[in-house]
This record gives sequence, C-alpha cells and structure tokens, in this order.
Amino acid sequence: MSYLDVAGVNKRFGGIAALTDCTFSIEPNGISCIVGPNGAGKTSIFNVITGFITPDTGSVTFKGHDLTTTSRHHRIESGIARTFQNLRLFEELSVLDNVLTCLADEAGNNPLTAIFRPIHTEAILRAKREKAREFIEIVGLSHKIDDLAQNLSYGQKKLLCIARVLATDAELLLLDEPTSGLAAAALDAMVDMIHKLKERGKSLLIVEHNTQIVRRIADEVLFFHRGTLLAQGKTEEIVSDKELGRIYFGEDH
Amino acid sequence: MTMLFLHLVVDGIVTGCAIGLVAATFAYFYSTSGTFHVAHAGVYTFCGYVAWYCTTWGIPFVPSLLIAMGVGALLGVIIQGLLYARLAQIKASPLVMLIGSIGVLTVLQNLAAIFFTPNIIQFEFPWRIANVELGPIFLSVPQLLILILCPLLYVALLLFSSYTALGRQIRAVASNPELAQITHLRPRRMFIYAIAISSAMVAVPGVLVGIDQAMQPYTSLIILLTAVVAVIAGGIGSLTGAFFMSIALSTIQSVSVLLVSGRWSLAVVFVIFIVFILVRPEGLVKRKFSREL
Amino acid sequence: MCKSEIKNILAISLIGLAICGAAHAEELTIGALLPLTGPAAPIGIEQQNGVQFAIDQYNESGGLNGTPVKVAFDDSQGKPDQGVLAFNRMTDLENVPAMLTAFSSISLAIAPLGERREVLIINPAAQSDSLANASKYLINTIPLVGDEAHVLADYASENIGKSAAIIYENGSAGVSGRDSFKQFFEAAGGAVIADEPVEFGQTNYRATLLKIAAAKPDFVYIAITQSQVAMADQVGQIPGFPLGIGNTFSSPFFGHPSTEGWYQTGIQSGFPKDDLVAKFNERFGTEEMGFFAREYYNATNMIIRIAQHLLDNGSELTGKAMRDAVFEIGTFNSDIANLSITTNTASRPVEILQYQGDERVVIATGNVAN
Amino acid sequence: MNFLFSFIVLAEIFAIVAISTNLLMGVVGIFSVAQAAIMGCGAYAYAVLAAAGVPFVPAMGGAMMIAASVNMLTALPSLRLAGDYFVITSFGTQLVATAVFINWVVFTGGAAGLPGIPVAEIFGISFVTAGEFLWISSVALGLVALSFWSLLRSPYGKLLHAIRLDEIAVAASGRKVLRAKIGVSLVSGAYAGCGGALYAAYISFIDPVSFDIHVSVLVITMVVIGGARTLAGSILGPFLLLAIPQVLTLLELSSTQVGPVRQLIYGLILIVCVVWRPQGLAGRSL
Repeated sequence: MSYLDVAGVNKRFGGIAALTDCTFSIEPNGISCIVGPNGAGKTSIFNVITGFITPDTGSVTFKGHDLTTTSRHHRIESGIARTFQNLRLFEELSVLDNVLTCLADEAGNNPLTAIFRPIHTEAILRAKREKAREFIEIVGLSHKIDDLAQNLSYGQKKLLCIARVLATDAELLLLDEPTSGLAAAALDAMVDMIHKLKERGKSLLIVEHNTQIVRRIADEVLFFHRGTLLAQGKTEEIVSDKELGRIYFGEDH
Repeated sequence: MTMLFLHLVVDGIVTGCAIGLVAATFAYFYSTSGTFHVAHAGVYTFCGYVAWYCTTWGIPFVPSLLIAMGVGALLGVIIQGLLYARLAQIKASPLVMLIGSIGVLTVLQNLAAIFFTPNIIQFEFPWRIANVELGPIFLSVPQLLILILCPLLYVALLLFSSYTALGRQIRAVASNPELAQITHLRPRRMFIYAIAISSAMVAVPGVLVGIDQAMQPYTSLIILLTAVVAVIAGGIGSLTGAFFMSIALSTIQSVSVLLVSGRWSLAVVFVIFIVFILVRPEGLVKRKFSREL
Repeated sequence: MCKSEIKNILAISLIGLAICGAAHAEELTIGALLPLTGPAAPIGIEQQNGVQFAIDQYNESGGLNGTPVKVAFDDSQGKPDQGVLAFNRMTDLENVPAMLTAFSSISLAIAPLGERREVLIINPAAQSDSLANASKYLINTIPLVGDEAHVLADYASENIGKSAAIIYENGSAGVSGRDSFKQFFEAAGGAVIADEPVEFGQTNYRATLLKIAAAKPDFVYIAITQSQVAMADQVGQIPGFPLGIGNTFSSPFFGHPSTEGWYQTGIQSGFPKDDLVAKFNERFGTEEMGFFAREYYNATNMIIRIAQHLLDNGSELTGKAMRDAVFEIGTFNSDIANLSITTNTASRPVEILQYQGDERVVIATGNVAN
Repeated sequence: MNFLFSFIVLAEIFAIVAISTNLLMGVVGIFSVAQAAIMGCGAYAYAVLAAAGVPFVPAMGGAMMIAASVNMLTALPSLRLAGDYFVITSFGTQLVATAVFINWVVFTGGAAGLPGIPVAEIFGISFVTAGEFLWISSVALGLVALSFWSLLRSPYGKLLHAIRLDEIAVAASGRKVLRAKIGVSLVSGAYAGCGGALYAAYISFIDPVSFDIHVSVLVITMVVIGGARTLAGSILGPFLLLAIPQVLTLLELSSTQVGPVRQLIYGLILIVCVVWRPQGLAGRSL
C-alpha cells in the first residue's frame, strides 16, 4: 500500500471517454509531474482525486483510506488540496482575505457565533489573520497583503494560489499548471517555490506542459495518453523516451 | 364525464398552444444569447394593447396584428440594443441582467397602463364570441385562430432555424459565441435578429389571447412563468421540448380541476417543475452541454 | 406605581392637547381616505367626486353655522400600510374628527386606529363581513356581503331551486360571499353541490365553467368582482350552462345574450333630485351619477348632519362626540337611502333584480335585519 | 408628527427586510424574489402567536424562527441549483406562499386578512402610536444592522463573500459551502421574519396582498438602488423608495395614472441603476 493509489478509474462524458482504466500510485514527499498531450485526461484525474467528478468505476485511496465516494471537504481534511488552471481567485477580495477564507480552521465560520459572541469572533479573526500572514510571507506577497487580488500581476496571482492551497493544511498538493503563462523571472520564483514546498514536507502532484520545467522540478513523471497512464518513471527516463516524445509532440503540435 | 374531460383537454391544448409559442420564442432567444429575458412577458402584453389600440381606430384585425408584431420586433431590438448589449459590454453578471430585465418588464406593463388604460379591456370584434362547432366540441373563433396560428408559427421558427442561412448563422452563434466572433458572424447582430424574431412572434399569442378573453397590464408574468417552467422541463434549448411541454402542462393544469380544487392548479404546475428538478437535475443545470439548438 | 403615574400624566396632557385641538372646533374638516391610485383608482375617483359634490353643495348653501366645511383627501393606493400612513397624515396634519373610507383591507387596517385616536370612520363601500365588528368607531352605511347573500339565498331557495353551485373569486369579497351564501342557503333548506374558485386577474374561466356545468345545479351563485364580461362570453360557449345569480358586483354581467334571465342583488340606492344630478354630471363631466358617487355623497351629508346636531346642542366636534351622535340620531333618511343605525352596520333594503332583455327589473325587495 | 413617525417606522421595517435581501442577494449572490413571502410568514406567525396571548418578545422570537425555517426549506433546492433556475424556484415559492396565505384560512384568515392583531406590549408598556412604536422599530433595526455588520466582519462573512465570487474555489479549499448557505438562509429568514412581525404588530392588519410578488420586487429595487453589501445602502433604499409616492403627490397627474407612473419610476430606476450605477447609491455592484 502506498501513499496515493488510483486504481482502475473509468469516466465517460456522454460518448467520450475522459479516463480509461487509469491506475497509478505515488509516494510521499516527492514531486510527481503529470505530462501528456492535450485531452490526455490530466485535469480529469485531478478532478477525480479531489472529488470534483465521480468516476464511473475505480477507486481513489489515500494513506489507506478509500476516498472514492467521500465529499470534497472530507478529502481536504484527509490532506489533499488542489489549485486550478484558471486560478479561481476571489478577485474582489484582498490577498489577506483570499488566504483567510481558505484556512483549515472552521472556527468563526458560524453565523450564530459571529452575531452573538462578537468579542470571541474578533479574537478568532485576529488569530486567523496572523496565520494567513504567515502563509502570505512564505510565498513572498507580504508587501501586497491588503491589495485586491484583481490588482496583482499574473505571477503574483499564481503565488497567491499557492498560499491558498497551503492554508488548507493539506500534505498532498495538486497543482494544475502552476508555471503556464509565466515570464522568466516569475517562472524561476515559482520553481523555487515548488522546491520550497517539498522542503516543508509537502508531497506534490503537478500537471506540467513544459519539459524544461519538468526536468527542473520533477522527481518522477507520469505520462498520460488518451485518458490512461502510459508510463511512469524517473524524470530522465520518461523525458528522453523517443516513443513518448513522438506521441507528445506528434499529437500536441 | 367523458365529454367534460374532452372539453377540458381541448381547452388545455388551446391555452397550451398560446403558451407554447411564448415558451418557444423565450427558449429561442435564451439559447441564442443566454439572457434570461423576463421582459418577454412585457412585450407580450404591450403588443396586445397595441393591437387593441389599432382596432379602436377602425383598423381591421389582420393589419392590427401585423402592426403589433412590428411594434414587438421594434421593442425587442430596443431592449437588446439599449440594455442587454450595454450590460454585456460592461460584463454584467446574469443576476444584473435579470434585474435589468425585471425593470424593463415593469416599465412595459406600466407604459401599457399609462398609454392605453389600466382597466381590463375587450376587443370590439363582433366575431369574437362566435362559436365554431367541431363535432362535440365548441371553439370560439379566437380559440380556433390560436389553435392554427401558434403551431404554424412554431413550425416556421423551427424551419427558419434549420433551413435558412440566417437561421443557421444564429445557431452557430448560439453554440459558440467566441468562435462565431472569429468567423465574423458578429454575435451582437445575431442577438438582435433573434430577439426581433421572437418578440414579433410573441405578439401573436399576446393579441389572440387578448381577443379571446380580455387584457390587463399586470397578469402576463403568470403566463411567462408557466412558459419558463415548460422551457426548463422540456430541456433548455429545445424549441420542440418547450412547445410540447407547454401544451402538456396546460392540459394537465386544465384537467386537474377534475381531481383537485381549481385554487391549487397553479401549484400543480410547480409540483411538476420540482419533480423535474429532482429527477433530472444534471440535464437541467449543465447548460454548457445543452445551450445549442 | 411610578410607571402608572407617568402614564396618567401623559394621558392628562394628551387630553389637554385634544381639547386644545378642538378649541376652534366649529370648523369641520372631513377626511376621505380613498384608493386614488392603483387598480381600484376608477372607483376611488367616483367616490371622490361624490364627496366633493356634497361639500360644495353644502358650502354653497352657507356652510356649517356660516363656516365652510373642509375636506382632506388622501390616497391609500389600495394597500393597508399606505392606508395607515395616510390615516396618520390626516389625523396629524388636518386633525379630522371623522373620516370616510373605502376598501375592506384598508378599512380593517385603520379600524383599530380610529378607536385609539377617537376618529369616527364611515364606510359607505367596503363589504367584507369582518367589518361588522372591527371597531366601535367604524360605521358601515352599506350592507355587508353576508347581508346581501342572506336576502339572495332566501329568495333563491324559494323561487329558483334547491341545488346550487358557487363560483367565487379567491379574494376577500369572493370568499366572504361563498361562505355567507352557503350558510344561508343551507339554512333555508338548499344544498351547495359544487364550489370552484377563480383567481383575481384570471380571464380564462373555461375549465371552471365546464366543471360547474357538468355538476348540473339548478343555478350558480357567482361572486367575482372583475372580468365579468369575459366570463359572460365564455358562458355563451357552453350550451346548457345553468342560470347565474350574483350580488352588487355582478352588474357587468347585464346586457349579454348569455346572461338573459340571470339575477343579482342590488342595494337600494336612490338618486338625488334631478337638478342635483344634472349639476353633478356637468361638474364632473359624467353621464350618470354612479352608485359610489351617490353613496359617498350621502355619507358626507350624514357626517355634516351629525356635526350640525352637535353644534346645535353646544357640543364640541370631537370624534367621540360624533360617534355617540350617530347612535343618538339613529335614522338618516335622504333621497338616496333610508338608513337606520342601531348596530355598526346600517340596516337598509336589498333589491333582487332580473335581467330581462335590455332592462333590469326589480322583482323583489328584502330587508336585512341586523 | 405621527405621520412623520409612521413613515419612519415603515421605512425602518422595510430596511430590515432589505438587509435580509441584501445578505442573500448582495453578499452570497442567491437571487430570490420570495423575500416578501418570508416576511409574510413572520407576520402571520406573529399574528397567530400574539392572538393566542403570547407576549411581544417571545412572539417575535417565534416569528423569526418560523420565517428562518421556511426560508431555509424553500432555499434548499436552490443550494443545488444554479442562478436562473433558482430564480424560477423562488418565483414559485412566492406564488405558492401567496396561495397558502389565501387558502389556509384557519391560520391566515384567508384573502380577507387578519384584522385586530394585538398592540405590542413590553414590560407592561404598550406601544400604540407611531411615535411609541418608533422605539421598537428603531431598536430592532439597530440590532439587525449591528448583527449584519458583525456578521460581515467575521470570518464567516468573508466566507460568504468568497462563495459569491467563486463557489467551486471555496469548495476546493475544504470549506462547507452547503452549511454556510443554510446558515445564511436561516439568518436572512430570521431578519425577514423580524420585519414581518414588526409590520403585523404596527399595522395590526395583514392580508395576502401585503406580501405578494410586487412587494418582493419593491424590496429588490430597494437593495439595488441603495447598493449591495453595505448597511447604508439597505437603509437608504427603503427611505428613498417609500418617499417617492409622497413626492409624486406634488406632480400634476390624473389620479388614475399615479399608480402606473409610480411603478414606471421603479422600473426605470432599476434599469438606470444596472446600466449606469451598478453600485447603487451607497454600495457595491452586484
């Protein structure tokens, strides 16, 4: 039994198969990158792991617990959290509030407490702000803490996504294309950040397009094609495999 | 008893044909532009009053109906051009669009009340209460007109949408606005065509129901509500679903007086709606897959 | 202890205020709280004309001991909360001791206020049965729905038939009518074999009419307040639809081929002298002095008469004194109606009319014993 | 003075209902055209309790609880449904509620309404006139406003904002969206119930027309013109819209037209607000 097990997952939308008998597992405290041509089912497998779609068959097991039919928030409590390709920030909220809303702590998230125990609520709010500040510091956005999310640069927004996913306290982080669309400087910052996350003891599963980046960050690579796992192995083996390269570039371009 | 049943079914089908055209035209514009056009009910009412006003000047029925349709199309174009297009430009949320539409509905209803009259009115056609006997069934002439014209217009809308160049262009915009933009189809112009067509068509049941029964400024919302329930239950984006579901709902509502007191007949419609939501929530909610004609 | 003392002081000072307010009480301002806007506005305006006409006539003839009587109109929009707002506006700003009202819901909403603020409220139009005991200060000069239904039920059970169906509007007046008619008709030995509601604003009655016709009653009691013409048209479509009977609201049923021979009750309401009617029509550009105009004209005269009575006896024109004077005087006779008031609702004759060709013929007159 | 007071009392009552709508529509983004129906539930519950001899404060509490539960129950399907569909459900809720007010005669008095609702009395002091009732309505509005403010300031309030902006992102962060929505529909229902109870106690007469769909649309107009998500907006809106009829009496209009003109102005205000001033007078855009 390993850390995260995905076994025999099938998912069809209408007539189209998004995932076909998808099986793999990953180990803790590593950086695993999912690569593959468009439509290979990369984001679908994220959705299955985090409960955004329910597979037709198959199971998802995390640290020995079967999560296949559990709710989304239960999966996060168990320790799996994700980011989105299209970020999904709360654009009209400040950086601080973006992180604060995602804190794992449910305290204060109760209307009756908020109304009838204002002093207590104020104390919770202060404590939560403190905690959120720490996460914002980790991603290096302390100087932007009171800015609205919509006023950040794209790179900063992506870092804010990392702060949010950290705030959930999960140990396995699923990052959906964290480096796409970034300019060189921001890209380096993101790569550093990913290494930093690993140092903090997180395990990472990352969808990544750019093979250069994959080389820089990945401990292992999972190659997806047509909704199923084609190959899994050490970064160099997979990236330099000519057959896989042909599939990847042949169908991607 | 069977006679009563038959009469109730016929009454339901006639009402359903009128509501069906409201539903089909609502669905047509909704699936084209994605706007929840509540003000459609306002156009329905206003056109009825326009036709009535024409007849008070001695204009005969057919030209009055055509004038009402023209005014309907014009109203639609104004609403799309001055409000919806502007709101789309400032990227207003669907909620804001809806509030704007409610505003237009309120304005149209009350303009009808101010320009014409807030009272219940009746057309002065002598043939209005003439009866036609079809075997055991009695229909008034306006009812017969509803029974013929509304399904005809519905079929015309279907044919237009599938077999004419303009109809196909509108459908292309509906299924993928971004792509259509790239291919120079100009979605905003297509939206204007779509709203003009549906507004002109909705004038027909507006006028005919007004002739058959009576008109007042504030009751069209109930008709739209039944129509929208039919649109949702019939499957968003399907004109056929909207039209026939309207007939089914009206017939059920009409026949329901045999079993329950008439005061719950509106509730019957909503129970059906809730059942549909519970039984087929995915099919109803995931608009992305069904927002096409 | 302390609290009750404060209350007493407050009460005394309030009475003081009231006396101050009534100090130059020979001047009379009558309030009229009418639905001047909204769906009921056409009726409200007819009522307004009646009130205005009565005031003008009276002031032309010299006014109240030489002082012209004034009137304050206010708009209830046909809504209870706006009615309360308007009530306060009138009692505060105009200090009216007596007020005319219209519409059941508004009259019911202001009835308790009349008692609290000691303002006499005269209702010449609203007919909901709950108005009978709504307030000590509310006097109805028109028979209530139940009173009319009583006369009609007695007549119908003797002369038309023993089995009835009811079509009623699912609103205040319709439901009151259904309940009262059923009660009195069954008491008179008849049976109600079906009843069906229609909604306010509905215009397609076919399903309801078909269902009622299929029940084959001797006649149908219809209590709707609008869209009667649409119903009459649709009745014409159903062969063998039973005879219809109705109350005051049924007047628009008259004059259609499908309603020949139908009955309705009418409240006996006469006309003022011909020259006055002509003057009224000239003043307001109307063709006829309508029912509501006559009733409000009459009710306004009634208030003036009460005021005259009080001044003759050297009393102040307070709401309380006026209310007591209503029962002291007891009978108010005029060309329009002979009212005798022993309870909060005046007792007056109700006519039964039948539609015969282009005429409505009075075929019986009943009286409501309160 | 009584007139001015009675105007303020009514405006304050509607401000409470507007805050309730603002919480649902402005903050969480749940659009409902059934707030008048919920207010009606509170009003009828208060009337029935008060007529049974329950004192003012407990009757008010009961009304708030009943309105809160009804709001929660009718909102439940919406918690699964996306925007437009919920609007239709809430239209349905409003119509069904009106049908129940009319047809459940034992409790509601039917279409004829419930007259003679007892006068509000706290610790032996009766609040009869508008001037006296102003105390109650002001205190109630103050409490509702204070709780609304502290709610929005709390972590829970931030969560509600986040749900409006992106429900899926909130769910992906492990927050319980459904629970938050149920919580907020309870609070919003309680506010509306409070407004309804005050209305019943003050007017002393209620009928189904007092809580029909036009009232719901009026309340939405109040929130839109005042502006979403701020207290000032929800209080300004009702005062302004209730003042419009008073201003219209100054215009030279024939009496049959004043009603439609007033409605027309409401409609135009809605359109003008969404196009040129989506943030209303003192709020933020929806």
